[in-house]
Amino acid sequence: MSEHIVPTRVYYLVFLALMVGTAATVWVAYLDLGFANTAVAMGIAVTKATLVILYFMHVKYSSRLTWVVVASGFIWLGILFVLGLTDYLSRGWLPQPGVPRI
Amino acid sequence: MIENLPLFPAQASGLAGQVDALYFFLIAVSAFFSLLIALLVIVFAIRYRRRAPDDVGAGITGSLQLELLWTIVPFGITMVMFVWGAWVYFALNRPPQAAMEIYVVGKQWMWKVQHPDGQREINELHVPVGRPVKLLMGTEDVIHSFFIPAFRTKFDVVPGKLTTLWFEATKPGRYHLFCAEYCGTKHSAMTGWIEVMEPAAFQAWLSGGAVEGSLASRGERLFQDLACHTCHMPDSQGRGPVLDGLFGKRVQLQDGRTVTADENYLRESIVLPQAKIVAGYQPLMPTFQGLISEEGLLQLIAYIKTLGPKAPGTSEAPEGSPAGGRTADPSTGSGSSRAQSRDERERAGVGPRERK
Amino acid sequence: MSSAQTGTSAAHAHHPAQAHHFDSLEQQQEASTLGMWVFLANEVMFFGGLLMAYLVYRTWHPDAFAAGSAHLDIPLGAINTAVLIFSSLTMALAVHAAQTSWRRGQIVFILLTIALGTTFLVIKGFEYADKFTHHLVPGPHFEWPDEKLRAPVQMFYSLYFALTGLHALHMVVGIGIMLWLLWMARRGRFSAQYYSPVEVSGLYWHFVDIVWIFLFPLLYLIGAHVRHV
Amino acid sequence: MLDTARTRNYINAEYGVMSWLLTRDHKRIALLYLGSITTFFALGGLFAVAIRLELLTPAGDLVQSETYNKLFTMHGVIMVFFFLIPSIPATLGNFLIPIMIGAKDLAFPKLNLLSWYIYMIGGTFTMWAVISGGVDTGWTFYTPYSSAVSNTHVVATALGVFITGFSSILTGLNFIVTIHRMRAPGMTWFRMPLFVWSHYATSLIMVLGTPVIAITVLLVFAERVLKLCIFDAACGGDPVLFQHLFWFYSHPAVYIMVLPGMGVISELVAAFSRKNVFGYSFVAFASLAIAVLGFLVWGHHMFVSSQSVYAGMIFSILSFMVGIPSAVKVFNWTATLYKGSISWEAPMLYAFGFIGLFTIGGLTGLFLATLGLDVHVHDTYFIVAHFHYIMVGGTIMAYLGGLHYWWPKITGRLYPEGWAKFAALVVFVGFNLTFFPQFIVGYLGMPRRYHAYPEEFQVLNVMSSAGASILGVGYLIPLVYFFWSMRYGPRSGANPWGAKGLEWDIASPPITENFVETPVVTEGAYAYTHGRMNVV
Repeated sequence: MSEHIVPTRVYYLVFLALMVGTAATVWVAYLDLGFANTAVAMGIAVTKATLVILYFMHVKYSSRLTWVVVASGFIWLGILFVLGLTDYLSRGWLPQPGVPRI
Repeated sequence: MIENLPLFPAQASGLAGQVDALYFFLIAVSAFFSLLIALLVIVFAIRYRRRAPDDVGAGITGSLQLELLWTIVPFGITMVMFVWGAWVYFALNRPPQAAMEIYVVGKQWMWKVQHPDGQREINELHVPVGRPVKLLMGTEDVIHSFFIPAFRTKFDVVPGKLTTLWFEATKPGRYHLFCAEYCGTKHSAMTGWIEVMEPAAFQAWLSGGAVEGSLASRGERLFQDLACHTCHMPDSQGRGPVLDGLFGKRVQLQDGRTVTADENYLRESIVLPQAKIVAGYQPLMPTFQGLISEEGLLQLIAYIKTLGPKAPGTSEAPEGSPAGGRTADPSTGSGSSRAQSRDERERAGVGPRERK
Repeated sequence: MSSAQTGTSAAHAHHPAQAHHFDSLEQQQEASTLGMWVFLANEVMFFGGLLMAYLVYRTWHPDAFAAGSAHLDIPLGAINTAVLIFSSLTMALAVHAAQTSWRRGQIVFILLTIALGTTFLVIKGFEYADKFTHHLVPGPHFEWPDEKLRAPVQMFYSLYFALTGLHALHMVVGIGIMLWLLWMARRGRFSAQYYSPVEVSGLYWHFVDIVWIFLFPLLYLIGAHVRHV
Repeated sequence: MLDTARTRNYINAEYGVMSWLLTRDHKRIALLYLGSITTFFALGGLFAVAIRLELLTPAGDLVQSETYNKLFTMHGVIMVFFFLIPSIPATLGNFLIPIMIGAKDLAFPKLNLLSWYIYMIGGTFTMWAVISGGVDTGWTFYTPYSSAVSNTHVVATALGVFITGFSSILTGLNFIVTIHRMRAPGMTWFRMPLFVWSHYATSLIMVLGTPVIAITVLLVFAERVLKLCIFDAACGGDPVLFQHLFWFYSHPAVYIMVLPGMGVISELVAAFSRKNVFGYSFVAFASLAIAVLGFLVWGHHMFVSSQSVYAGMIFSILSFMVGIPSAVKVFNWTATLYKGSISWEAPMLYAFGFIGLFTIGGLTGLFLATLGLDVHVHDTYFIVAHFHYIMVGGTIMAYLGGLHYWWPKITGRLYPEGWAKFAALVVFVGFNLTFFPQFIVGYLGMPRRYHAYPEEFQVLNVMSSAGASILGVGYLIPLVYFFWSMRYGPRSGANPWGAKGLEWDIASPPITENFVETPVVTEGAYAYTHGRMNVV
């Protein structure tokens, strides 16, 4: 196979970054940042997942088709979440004439 | 045979005409395009039929203009349908302010109806002609759907919440009521009748028959029986939030959100009190999940809706009219207003057992 | 569609792993890699349905979910995260060993991956056992001191068990695949010419790791600050 | 048995039951599917017969309510999950996709066989549910009825659907990889037959949608058996969430059922007009557009479910969008006929039928996307009529048309043309008589899944039942002559229709490897004339 062979140094660096990320996410979880806690936790998780996908799973070195397949998985997840939440987040928005809104 | 072959349902509500107009518009569009396609297929199939075994068709690959035409034209037509349909949908979803309220509970396999004045019906609903009626609906078990074809409206009743449906009957008569969401063995027997009456006849019907007390008064009795009043006091001394004048107001929650105290908020606060804690109060209230029937919940809500804002200086005797300032409250319909006037007369009536 | 029938079936010797219906080993390996990626896209949606439920209910019952989450063991969860990340590293190194035809490396790294995966499952097992003893398993025996929160906390634990259980199931399948790889590696099947089973299994293993990278903060960490302030 | 010509082909390559049960040849697997789905179709059809018999009279007098509810549930479950979803992809798709792109087999032949076994295991679970008493939740499995109330065999059926889902996922995966990686030299994307395009789009839905229904029925199972709290309102759950997750798959699933049918129709219209499909690239991209947009519209099943009205608006407008690529396809097929060389053989009659019935089915779909109108027709017979126009008038018409068209390729024998034309006519008449009255009775307000109904609906229901018996005969005729033709049909030769396409360049039946030499493709599909010109 004519695939790019990733130097092991990259794997160790990514591993290190993932460990740091894990430590960071645990540490941040104990700080009270209000709503930002969730955002930071998810941000770190997305970063870690991206590292795994790009380096451990070689997507960085893969064909455009692989990128499309990976992206489509997450886009479809986005469709499910976004359209599903349009319902959950907008319930009760309809002003009912009998119920005054202030 | 023909009298047994109806082709169009009775049209007996204010919005039925609008729904039908939409329906005819879509039929016209559909008929036009179906016939157009059918005609073209038939004409082409005959006109260009194969005449010799090794004939081939013309070397035509396509036309951008035509593709654009039959993309844009359907798009335009469907947008008309969308806007018109959404318009009617909003009308179907927004009961007028003056609507009288009737409470409906679906359970396998019947519809239980409670009028504000206390009349109860099963699988029948009596309503006056020419007056908007808002149904506040819940279910005891699975999902059902309250469907009145003659009014062109239906809405599901869903466990865990209250839903509403409204209509204004325009023609006296007897119309089908169906359960439209499959709900188990006797789904097709969960049917009934909507009896639309002239206002005078409806008044006569309302005053006839034994009545156990208005809905709100039964709710009040339940309120006492469940000892709600020990925490929810009419002044701010209680451990729970003041309920007087609550309905329809914005409520500030502990977590910073603000919600409107509508029927669903009241229902949820009884069943899952921890879901939304009012700012400044402790999460002390126990859940009443399983302790109150769906009908009882509706009675409690009907009662809480009658609790107007406490007028300053009014003494609040335990049995006193909770309706002190309720005429000033724009949030309650006239239906419950009359319930209020009957309230005291019916107070002596024995409330039904609501505990399971 | 008229088409000239020209001969492309080459006379050169095939690699023993090449299936008859592929023109070349390269085509075969590309096909398996793409197949695994498509499968993983499908897996994203499989977990996606559950995550959707989690998302909706977490926004509905933030307090109950935080309370339920407070009974999860953050140190154990963090250790397990580290264990899985470590196993992803060994997996990546196993693929590297296959790409460089280093048989001994393949065996060592696959064994390490299996060991780490098993460690994860054992720790998870201890966590589950703890939930059993504390009656935190949804169902008739579920107990929660605060009666008012019982229902939504039970929902939190339902989703916890569904998500982690499904993840653990994927781990078990992954370990099974690793055992098969180990067997193949010992027989010297993988080399720089043919390593797509290792690579494709690696993709699966990393995916399972990614799922956990999301589950750990979602289940264990969000809301943790509330109880420590 | 089938063809036993002296020449070697995929049928006589090996003998014995095991040579079929362990085969990895996509053509043999297609035949395994053909046999199984025909069995399930017959079974689902029997349930339909019982339903129509019961509905002859307004009173529920033929069977008990419990039985009736099980009948329509099993009819739905079997027809949707065990017939319509695998129908065209697993038989015609399996048989033809490798051949059409010039490959020897699908990318993963063993996985292909595994898909069939998974399908059969799922089918076994469902059959076990049928035999041991049936299930009465409706094919939609709405909670809380399915998870907490029904005391029928929900678990076995849900597991059957769950398992069969994996068959569908793996088939879709196999198709996607095959189409990407196995095309012959010169077979560019825009030289592929539209049948392949539509299967590619279908596979996308199978891969990205099916896992969601799998996890959803698994959650129902968990709620029922393991007593988890997921959709139960008593735990603060939302029964409507089930509907979101269910329809996230089950609406796109409608396109899993109809997109392959559209692919068949593109082939039929081209072959029997001997002409390029008009606007090839628009038809191809319309398939992809349908697959993608199909995922954005599921909430139109929930306009009266207490979903937010704003979500309803978004889903409504998106639902209209998905109608447009379907309209584009219909217009393009019609335009393909213009100046064609049209022959009226049986497959083409089915194609005509498809175009007409799919047009009606599609247009009545607009009624359901229209918010204010759907409130009235939702859950009535109007919707029953609509989706039968799409699935029976659309998919089954296309399936039968495709089966006739490729029958000579599959078996090497010709079916009797006269009988086939007659059957196509009977199916068309029977179908319309069955389902058109249901639009009317639906608008009158007859709810679906009703065991007994008010008397004024009887005449329309009798018409419907009468039509169903005609339709049933229409389906039996091909069954008989297809079996007959396997032995007695005249030999067809490689290309009985004078059609274009790689499948017509090879022998009938094909050899196991499909091609003696890997073909090199130099032209687009449907190159009946070599000159290029545009319509003015």
